Amino acid sequence: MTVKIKEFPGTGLRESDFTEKRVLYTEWNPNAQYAWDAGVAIGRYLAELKQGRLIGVHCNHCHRTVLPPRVFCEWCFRPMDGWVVLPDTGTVNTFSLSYVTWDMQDLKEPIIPAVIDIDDTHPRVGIMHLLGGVDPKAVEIGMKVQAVWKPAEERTGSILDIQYFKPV
Amino acid sequence: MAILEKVGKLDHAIAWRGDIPIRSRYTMGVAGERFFREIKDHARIMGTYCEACDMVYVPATMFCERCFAQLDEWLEVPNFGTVFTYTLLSRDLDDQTIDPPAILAYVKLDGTDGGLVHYLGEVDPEDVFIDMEVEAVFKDAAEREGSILDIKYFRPVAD
Amino acid sequence: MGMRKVAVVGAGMTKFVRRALETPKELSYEASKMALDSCELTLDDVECVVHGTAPDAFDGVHMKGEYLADGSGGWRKPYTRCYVGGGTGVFAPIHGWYHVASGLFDICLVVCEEKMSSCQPHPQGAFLTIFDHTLERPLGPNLLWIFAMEMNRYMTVHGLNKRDIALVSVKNKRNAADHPCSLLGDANITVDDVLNSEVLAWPVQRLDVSPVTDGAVALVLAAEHVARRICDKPVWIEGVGWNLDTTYWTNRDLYYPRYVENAARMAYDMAGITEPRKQINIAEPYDPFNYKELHHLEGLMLFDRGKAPEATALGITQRNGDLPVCPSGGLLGVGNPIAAAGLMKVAELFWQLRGEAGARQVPGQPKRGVAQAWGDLMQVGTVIVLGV
Amino acid sequence: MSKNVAIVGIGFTSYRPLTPEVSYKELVFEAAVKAYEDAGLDPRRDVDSFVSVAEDFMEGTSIFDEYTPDQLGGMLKPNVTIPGDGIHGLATAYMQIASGIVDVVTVEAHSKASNVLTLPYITAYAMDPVLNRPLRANPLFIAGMEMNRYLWATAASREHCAMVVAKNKRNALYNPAAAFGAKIEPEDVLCSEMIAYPLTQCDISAHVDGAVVLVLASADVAEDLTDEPIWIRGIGWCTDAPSLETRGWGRAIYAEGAGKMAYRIAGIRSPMDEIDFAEIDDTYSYKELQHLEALGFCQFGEAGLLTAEGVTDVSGDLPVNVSGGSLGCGLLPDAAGLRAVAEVVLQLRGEAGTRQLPDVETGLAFGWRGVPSTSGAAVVLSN
Repeated sequence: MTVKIKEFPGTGLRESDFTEKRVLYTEWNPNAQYAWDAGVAIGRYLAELKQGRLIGVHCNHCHRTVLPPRVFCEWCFRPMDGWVVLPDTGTVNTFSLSYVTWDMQDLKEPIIPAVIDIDDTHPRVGIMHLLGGVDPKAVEIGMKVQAVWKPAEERTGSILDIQYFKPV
Repeated sequence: MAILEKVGKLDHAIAWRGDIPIRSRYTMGVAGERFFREIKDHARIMGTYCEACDMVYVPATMFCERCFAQLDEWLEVPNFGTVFTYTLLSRDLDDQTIDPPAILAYVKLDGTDGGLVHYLGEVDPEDVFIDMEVEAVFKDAAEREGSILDIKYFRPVAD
Repeated sequence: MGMRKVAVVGAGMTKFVRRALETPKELSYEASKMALDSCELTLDDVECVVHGTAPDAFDGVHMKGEYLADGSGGWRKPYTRCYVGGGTGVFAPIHGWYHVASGLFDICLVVCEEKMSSCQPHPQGAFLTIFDHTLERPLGPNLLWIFAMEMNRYMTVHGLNKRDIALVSVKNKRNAADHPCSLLGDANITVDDVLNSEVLAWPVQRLDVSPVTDGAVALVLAAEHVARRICDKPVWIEGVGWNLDTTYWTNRDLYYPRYVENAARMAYDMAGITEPRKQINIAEPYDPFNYKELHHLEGLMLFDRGKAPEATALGITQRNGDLPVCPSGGLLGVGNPIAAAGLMKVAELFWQLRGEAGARQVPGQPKRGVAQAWGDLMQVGTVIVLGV
Repeated sequence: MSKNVAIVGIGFTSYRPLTPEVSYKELVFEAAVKAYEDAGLDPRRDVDSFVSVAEDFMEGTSIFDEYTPDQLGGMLKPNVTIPGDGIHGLATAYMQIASGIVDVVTVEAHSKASNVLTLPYITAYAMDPVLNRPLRANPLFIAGMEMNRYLWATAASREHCAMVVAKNKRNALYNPAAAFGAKIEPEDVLCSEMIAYPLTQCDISAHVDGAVVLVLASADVAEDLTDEPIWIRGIGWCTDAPSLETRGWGRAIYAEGAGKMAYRIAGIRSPMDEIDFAEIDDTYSYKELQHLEALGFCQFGEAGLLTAEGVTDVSGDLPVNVSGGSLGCGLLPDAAGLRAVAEVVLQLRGEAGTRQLPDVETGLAFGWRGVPSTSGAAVVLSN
């Protein structure tokens, strides 16, 4: 049918059409504010982060120890059986060197997001965090890393209580 | 109950705060661009006519939602009509009380099958009634920017 | 199985543009109207309407489906919106398929629309909020991160080089040069253009990525008895499949999209396909990033794991190759208005299988094609098989 | 197609204004475990497909469908999210089964409305961005304007609306899951604070948190699973013009369309004679009246009188919102329709406890999406 159609609809505009007011427009701030209940699993996870600890959960049925914590095992759909304090060490599963911020502002020095497989999890699973204290060119998959925590008095019960992971 | 434990003390209940950090910017669209320019430049309210359905759409639309005809026949419609329904609104977006209440109405414009939702002004809340005749009050040309707010409000037609 | 046969009988789309003047309603209308005109049906003939559109934060309207109802022909009709993130564009016709296959309806209008340009300062502001609000958003993630990390994993596990992957951008942007609706078609682009483009989030570079786009696409689906009556060349929906992996994406190995394989197996079983590589003539896998096309070709079991780049280098996936892949130009070339981009792939199969794709027509009168979309946190696979 | 899909399992949490003790995943998990226990199924082994009902801005997450599978047991299986009323989700599951591609489907909807700190802004964000939203009015004005037109156009009065509130809140006293059971008189409603004339505080359902999960199965599977499948006899949904300028203000046209479709499939000609009881959207008191008329239980404009005569009381000819409805249970955005369906299933099974209706065989549930929408969905169920 594309052969039969001469002209397709759709009118493209330039950014300058807005900045130079050649086109009418309105703007709106949705003001979407939330307070999400952390609940049992994530609530405990945040509380432990404040103590400078990573905690996971284990399922006796599937023989798994995973994080972030969840109250159910998504494999067998049973309640998780208990909590496990985990080391704050692991290996880089994958990573990127990001030269842009979340809102696409350019960066001279890259941020290094990574998935870090945490030691003592089974099967090995990870969390997303940032790498630091390392030359970007030196980062590689499989690299051993350890969490660098904020000082106890500055920790608030947040994933940011870990500043970043650095090579061991 | 399927979870082996729950949060049992209020000071252990954590709520994580956040937002959706965007702004939205809307074009008026093919029909809207012309509709709002007419308001801005000429203080005129325009409609589009669907011949198949014999309906005059106000605000003007580029298509008939009933038969999907593309609507190219534009016409100026009266800037007055009757209150189809109204309310006295005592709450703002922050859930704070508005006193006296704001009067909002859906005004059916004469000779059309549509109209505009807007505020009523120059009238006391208790004097408003359904079928009341009202007319649009436009901002001065200099203040108009091509927005529904170029109409200040609708007011009773002086007889 | 004794399922009711459902055909695609009409298709329409708007140009894909960076910033559209049209409102989301108007974009939906333009595509829907064209789809109906293409099979000479009127809105009265339409018994139900299905809408597919991705995050409300793009168009900037909460309950976006409700807002889009009139522009999509939903006036006083059974109308629903379906949503599987980026996979929505290929899921929408699946949602439409069971509207008809269930026996409830004979004619269904399927519409997908996205207006990403409404989202300011940048759609990344919306993408930030696809990550977990408590554990991931505080890190300030950019959507590019998760792709870059998946691409890195994919390249490392299989020992792939960027040059082979860059060939996908070149192929698709060149193919798109023949698409009248394309935003980024470029007949002269080279591998070096891609390899030398700005590094955004290594290994992802500017020309590895599809652009922010506005646009809409629509299809008309009909039950067999109607399809045979109203059109001479119905294109049958032979198989449908969809699948969603766990939310805990950091608990998975991203090198292989097992959810795409599950969705493909579901669709192939329904279509009676046992040897996809032999029995499928055209593929339109989801290509928001160039490596994704390769990743998905492997998930669709059209190439062995890690072997799609080699096949691309050998020219097998060129429009005139043994298995044309993204002859439309894909998201990398035509553009990526999320849900509409997925449905564009299904529309491309419709036109290709009817021999109506003009300058994009693949040779040899293809009999069967597969379209696939992906979405969420490396999580959703949606697959549809069309045939004549 | 009167007997090809059945509801074989239901699970729901209690409905409460605040649920700080659980996350949304944990809330849904509770309802899901109950539903699977009720159905006698293992989701990992027995369920073919999963349908969730949710809207991004009610969750505070874009592409929320990412977060649905694990707490339902749906990981690595077919899942889809329907941004609609719960009954739109139910219709999706119904069509998936009727098409023959799957046999057992889970449908989930939930509310964590308490986590949304700026709800009026979120609802305002659903209005037309250039025509209506710039007025910066609390979206309740739409309900006020609609109620005003409805009362003007019909024999219904504010007193009739107040009777609906008193009835539903009293009914809720007998529903352990309900949050807003109360023994009040219509006069108490009339003198409660005016919010959007003629709509008062008491005419408005307050939001609650909660989750509802249903399990549907094809006829063959259902017959094997249970002795008391609840059959989906008919289902229908419809959307009126979404724009404030062209919608039907007095009549609930979306409900007329949804009812007609559901009745056609169910082969119902006279709803009042063939349906024993109904759970009908009462987000605002007048909506119960408007919806009763649109769903064909009486002529347009007569529902107020019907209510005054006690026809919709627990002891009447057509008990309406025996559960307490949204006015009594609390309003679950996106999940209200499924809450209504769960009540109809309990009644048809004879498991409704102290509010059990005597020998009921056919019930109707109807859900509306709330302002500013013009979408609704209806389902007719029989035991």
